[in-house]
Amino acid sequence: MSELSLEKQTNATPDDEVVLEVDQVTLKFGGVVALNGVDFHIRRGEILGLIGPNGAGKTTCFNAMTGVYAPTSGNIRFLGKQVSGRQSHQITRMGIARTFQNIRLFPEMSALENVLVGCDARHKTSVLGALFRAYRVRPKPEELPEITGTGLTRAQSRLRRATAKVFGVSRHTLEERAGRKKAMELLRFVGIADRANDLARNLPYGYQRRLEIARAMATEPQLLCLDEPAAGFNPAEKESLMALIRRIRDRGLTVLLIEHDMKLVMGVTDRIVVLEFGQKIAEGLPSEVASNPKVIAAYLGEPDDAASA
Amino acid sequence: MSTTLLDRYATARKALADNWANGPIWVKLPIVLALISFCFYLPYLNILPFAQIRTDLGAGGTDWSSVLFLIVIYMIAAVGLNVVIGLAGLLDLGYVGFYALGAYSVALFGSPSSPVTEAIARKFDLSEGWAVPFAACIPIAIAFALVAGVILGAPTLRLRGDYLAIVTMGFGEIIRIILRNSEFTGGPSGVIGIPKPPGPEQDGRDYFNSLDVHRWYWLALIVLILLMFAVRRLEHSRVGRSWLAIREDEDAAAIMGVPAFKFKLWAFAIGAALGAIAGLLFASKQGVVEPNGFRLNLSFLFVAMVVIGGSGNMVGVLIGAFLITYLPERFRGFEQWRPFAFGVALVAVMVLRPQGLVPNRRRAKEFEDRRHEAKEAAADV
Amino acid sequence: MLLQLEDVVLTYGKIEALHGLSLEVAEGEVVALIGANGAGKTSTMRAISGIRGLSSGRIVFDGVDITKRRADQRMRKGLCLVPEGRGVFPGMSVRENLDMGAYTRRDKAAVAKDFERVFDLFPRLSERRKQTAGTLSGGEQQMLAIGRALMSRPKLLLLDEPSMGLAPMLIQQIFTIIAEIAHQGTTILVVEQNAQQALSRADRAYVLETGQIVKTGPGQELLKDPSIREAYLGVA
Amino acid sequence: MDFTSLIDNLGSHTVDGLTKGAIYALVALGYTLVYGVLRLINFAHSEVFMVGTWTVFGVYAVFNATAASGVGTVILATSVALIAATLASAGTALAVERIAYRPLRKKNAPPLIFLITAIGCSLVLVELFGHVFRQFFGPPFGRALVSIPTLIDTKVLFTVGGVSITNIQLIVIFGAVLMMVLLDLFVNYSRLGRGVRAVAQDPDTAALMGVNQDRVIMLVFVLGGAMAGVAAMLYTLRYDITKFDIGFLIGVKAFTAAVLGGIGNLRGALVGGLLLGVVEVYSSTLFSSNWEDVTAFVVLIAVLMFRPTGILGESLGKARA
Amino acid sequence: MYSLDQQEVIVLRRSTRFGFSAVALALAVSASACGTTDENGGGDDGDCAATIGIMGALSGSNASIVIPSVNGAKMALTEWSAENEDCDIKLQEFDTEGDPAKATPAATQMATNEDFLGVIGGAFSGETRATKGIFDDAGLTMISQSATATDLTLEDPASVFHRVIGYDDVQGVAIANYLREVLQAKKIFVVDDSTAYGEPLANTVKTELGDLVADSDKTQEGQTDFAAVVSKVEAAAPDAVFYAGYAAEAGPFLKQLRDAGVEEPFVGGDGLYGADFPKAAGAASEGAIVTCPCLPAEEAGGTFAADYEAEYGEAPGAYAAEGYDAMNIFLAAFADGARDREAVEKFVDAYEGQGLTKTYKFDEKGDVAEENVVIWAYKVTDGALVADQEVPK
Repeated sequence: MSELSLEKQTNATPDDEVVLEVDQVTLKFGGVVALNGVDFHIRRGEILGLIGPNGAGKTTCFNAMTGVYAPTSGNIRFLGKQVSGRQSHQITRMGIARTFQNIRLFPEMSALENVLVGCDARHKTSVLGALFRAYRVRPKPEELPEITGTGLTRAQSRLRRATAKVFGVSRHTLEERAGRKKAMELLRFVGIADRANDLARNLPYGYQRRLEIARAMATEPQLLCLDEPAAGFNPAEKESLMALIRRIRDRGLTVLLIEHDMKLVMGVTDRIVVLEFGQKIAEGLPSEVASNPKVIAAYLGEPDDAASA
Repeated sequence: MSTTLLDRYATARKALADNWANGPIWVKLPIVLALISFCFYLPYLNILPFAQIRTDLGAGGTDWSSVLFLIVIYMIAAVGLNVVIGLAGLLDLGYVGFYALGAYSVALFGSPSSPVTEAIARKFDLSEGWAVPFAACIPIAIAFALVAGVILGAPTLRLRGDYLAIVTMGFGEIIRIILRNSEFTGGPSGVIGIPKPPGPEQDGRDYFNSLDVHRWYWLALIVLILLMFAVRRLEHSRVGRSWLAIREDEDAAAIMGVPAFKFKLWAFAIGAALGAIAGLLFASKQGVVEPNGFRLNLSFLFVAMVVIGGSGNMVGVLIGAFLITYLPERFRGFEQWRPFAFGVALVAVMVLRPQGLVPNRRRAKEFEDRRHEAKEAAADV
Repeated sequence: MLLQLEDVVLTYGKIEALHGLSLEVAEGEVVALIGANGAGKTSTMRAISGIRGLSSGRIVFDGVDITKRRADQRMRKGLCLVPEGRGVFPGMSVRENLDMGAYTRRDKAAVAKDFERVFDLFPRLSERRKQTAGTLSGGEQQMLAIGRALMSRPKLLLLDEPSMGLAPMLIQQIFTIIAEIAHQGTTILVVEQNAQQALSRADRAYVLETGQIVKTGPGQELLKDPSIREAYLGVA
Repeated sequence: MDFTSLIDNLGSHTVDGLTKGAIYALVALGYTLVYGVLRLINFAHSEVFMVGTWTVFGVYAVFNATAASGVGTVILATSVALIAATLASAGTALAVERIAYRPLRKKNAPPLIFLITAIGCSLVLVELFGHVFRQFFGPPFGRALVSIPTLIDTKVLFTVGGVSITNIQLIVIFGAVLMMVLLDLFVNYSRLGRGVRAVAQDPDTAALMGVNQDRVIMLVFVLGGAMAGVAAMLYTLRYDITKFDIGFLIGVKAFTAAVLGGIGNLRGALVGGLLLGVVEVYSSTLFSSNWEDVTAFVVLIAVLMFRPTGILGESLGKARA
Repeated sequence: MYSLDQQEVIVLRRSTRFGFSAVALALAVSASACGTTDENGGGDDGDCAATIGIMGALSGSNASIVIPSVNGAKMALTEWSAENEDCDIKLQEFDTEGDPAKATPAATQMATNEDFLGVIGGAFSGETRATKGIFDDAGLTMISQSATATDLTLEDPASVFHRVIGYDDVQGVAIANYLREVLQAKKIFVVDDSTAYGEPLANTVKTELGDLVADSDKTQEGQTDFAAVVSKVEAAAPDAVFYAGYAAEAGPFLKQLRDAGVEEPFVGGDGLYGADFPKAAGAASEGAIVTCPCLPAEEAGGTFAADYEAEYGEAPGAYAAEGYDAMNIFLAAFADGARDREAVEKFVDAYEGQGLTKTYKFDEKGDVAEENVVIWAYKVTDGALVADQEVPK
């Protein structure tokens, strides 16, 4: 563990730029206060842990950040721009992506298609564009169709390449091709490329979790929010997930992580924010938080005297 | 395992579908071409026993080409409705409204005797018998349908499924009643003198006339194939992917950056446009329109076509439209028993094969899983 | 044994949530089931209560094989689950919710007595008996859910995460009441994420990981197990 | 536009509307009950109502009751007709559930399939009366309108503030409201009713409390059917007619009423039904009757724009809240 | 578990096999396309054979208005065949359900089959409007037994179209005369049902009556509650109420009118003619007047009414006699030696003769000469329509 934290310190030199600012956010449902004046921020390139007991408001916080709920009061700013009041898909295009605690893939779509939906967030083809495919562009050399590995004969591929060079390619086709390439790359990145064409619902549990991450990354976010990505994982799977989260950060993404597993949280995050009962009760380096008595009381469990109470 | 007829059908169908999906292009292309040529040849089909499928053999039978034409018209409508129901997952019970809009667009603008053209002719001092040419009526019809689709969709698409159903149903009725009650649409008698598509004169008659109906059928068939091609393009692009994602989990789709509302609206508008094209062709062939031709039960019929065939699957929807239009025509001998038989068949097909006759691959899987889950969940004694 | 699960396999679609889980609960015991989110705790409870059917395996309750019974039939046999997230009927009053607990019972006098018992255990509910359950606070709803389950006089009370979303003080209170119920003679199987609380109260505990039991033993013993302490208590 | 006519006779138009709406409301209850518990639109419910009207007709025929019959016969015939119509409608609703819906429920089919099955069931029932029975029993089955003997003559009972109220209007409104109240009491205060609400709110937890879901669903169809049966009785009293396809329009309107009030909400059905009836009569007076359907749907759409779940909001379970 | 390669091989092999069989099938289909053709339809080409089509709603909710005329036509044929045993004339029924969309395939079928020498129909104006052009193109003579829309002949005439009844405008004028002269009404309330039949008829009546119209209103098909209309009638306090529409709505309307205490005379057009209206309105229909451009069976003389009842077990319904007459005109053409469409058309155009319901002679637009149209008022007496008097035109 000490080794991990060492690596973290060398690697994570967080810019001072604040990516996301949660400013005194309060959220009420009817009479129930789900979030009460929650206040924290995330800096570029860091991995921030958000912990707290079940029902403390972590997921609600995520939902407020991704436009599912609008805060009753307070502000959420992303890169200086107001988030609340925008619709989910607009927020995604601003650069926030997320996964879900209870996996919400598109179950009847293949793994590849799931990621493609994410890729589409950055695609420009409109409905009419997809219909008429009239907007033609001259592909760059690297965007030309591949000769090998396309399932076509070499002659067919050559022909395709030649026509693309002469007549150009519709933007739709180009995007579709680029999307596929990117999606496959992401599947490889999270390590599930071998099942790319399986329906999401038929994937093993661990694959589904990783697929969610790949799908979220496909939207090219600057901030990636992971909601309990290790739920249901065994220790070995958790280890590899930790490695994955670090690699994600290494790609330049900022990560916000909700997680219960303390080992994982302690092992991977740069900073931790603790929520309880809709309120922030602590914030700081993992080591600070772990020794915070309020945190121990609320979350880590009371010292042994509980049994005698 | 008991191999009932139904099971055997399911296995055979699946094997065929799998074979097809994996088939190489040099096999698929000739088959598709052969099928299309066969469709074009159908009006002339006259060799027994194949010709038994003709509807004009028995006493009281009806003209085979006319039936084929009607089948293709309903196929166009069903393909359009399939975009709304099957692809985007929105229940539209007022689809007949768009069909009516298409029919009335060509009638009101194309017929020299319609109140609208008469009013325009008066206003701009145009010659007697002036009307918008047929070709120009097509964009008018499509534009009307698109606008209507957006007008209906924009405020209502935020409603949940069942509410959407009743609102669309109301919308379909509103259109019909307005057509019936208004002066400018010719009231309950409708409009006559609807223009026909232009074409070279043959044997002293217009190319598209009331006796050589096979030409109408060919025209409709070409339109259908073009539209199928267009819908297929959409289905296999980011648009289709977005529809599917919305259908599966709208919130998750929105969070993945899919502008759900916009795509739903597009689905509505595209469906409306296809419905309007079907209506336009129908009205043009018919020569007259009247509001009674666009009753609510036609909407239900369209939905039934989509669902019976297997919503989401283009082939399924075509088969659904075919069966529902063709069977009553073929078995005219049963006359009064037909609606009853239709009802029984509807219930039987749905209860025995709720996924439809030729379901979408994904839908079929989904059904299998749902059934599987249901079996597990119902731990009955 | 009051309850036995033998090689239970439960799937959602094609995903296995439980693969070959076996556990047992003896009469009068308080047994805890702990594990991370997604480990299969709730699935276990659903399998036992009959909300979900099994793909394979066997569940025996009170000497009877109940694998193929529906949830309502199992309930009539004396098996009552307090579901995760409480599952009170939000549109019904407190009193009506408790009535629902006694839905299958015809012995009016005994039911009346049980009302007294529940109101004794939870004086807060007594004060709010006319209030709609949806307007209760989280802790009160949890109390109501437990009280409602008690109204059926269960032989085995299943509790799914009773501490979820509750303030520490309330958690204490709920666990004290659970101890009281156990003391009055009801057998309890409790699923808990708050491992500290659960282990310290339970006679025995099972540790669940990815759909399988990986450890079992008396609660106090597991509490001292270093690997458990690290994984579930966050204390290295 | 005929405002003066509307304003001058506002009272009597309102009573007319309430009478019309009371029947919508009773039929709407069937949609609402089934929707509240199963979340599906039972499109065959309109035909459940239609069967009720034919049953009334049949009972009158058996008793040979006509306008000329004595008071004894009239009372006997109407009460037997009421019971028979209630039973027949409830039975039809139950049969639809067993034959068409239950197999689909066991297969966990999506709602759209139920819709098509329901349309099929409607067609079968309609054709039974419109054609099949005619083949076996001859007229009056068939496609023509059938007149049902007027057993209770319309009389003006009293006049309040220039609004005269007839005995039939009173029976219809009072009967519908009474049935509503009875159903409301049953659902809210009886043990079985509590079971119904429990399944509506949370089927899984209800099962955990020992509620047999299948039985509750059957109960819901029977209750809805019975309400349609009573509606059929009141309808025949008011209009003295039936026809094989009479259910369709009433079904569409009742369903609209249910959505208007908040589908799944019993009191919403009453509010929606009465409101729809009044709106239709007002609009028929202001414009003419051929616009009343447009008005009805426009009001529905307008209401849904501002209250997406209807006037009182949905949920059978929250009926009291 | 297969390795990936194996799987691919299997898929390929399978698809190849599939491919070959499919190509073979396609070949077979296209080969069969060049095969022999078989003449269908047939029908003996003997000198004395022909087919007459009759189309209309034989099923569906409007069938009851059409079936009597089909029966009438059948009777005419039976009677004729009994005298001309060596001739084989067939009457072929086509069900349109009253729906123009379903009528066109039937019409095209008749138009393109040379065996058909004449058509009785369409029964309704809508389907007639939709099919007239088809028959016109094919030169196939139509004689409609009941399509009364004015525009069919006056605004958009077709040379092949004829009808054996007066059109709506003629009837409308007659109805106005009846209301004004026979009933001596000074204030008349006009109601129509917003259908293609009711609205134009009501409009003619309104135009004819002019100032005598106290007020008017519209209802719609399927309506059962007429509270608003009834209160408008009450408010207008007319001397008579005229309803242009069909029995299914007229029944409950009249009933509710009477329930509300409006006892003034009730007059309906030929949409109410037939047994359905008294049935639908029950006791309330007593004394109501129904006009119809059809001669009472007993006036027609002969034994038609009795024969019909003997054959079909009920009194002749709407347009039964018109169906009989239409068929007889075709039979006369045939007896005259007309063996092709042109000859039939020529014969019918020139036809002059006495039918059951009126004297026939078609004008150039296909209408019966106006002086030959008879319009009768029938009064509901004891639940049946009884001929009351001829209406002045």
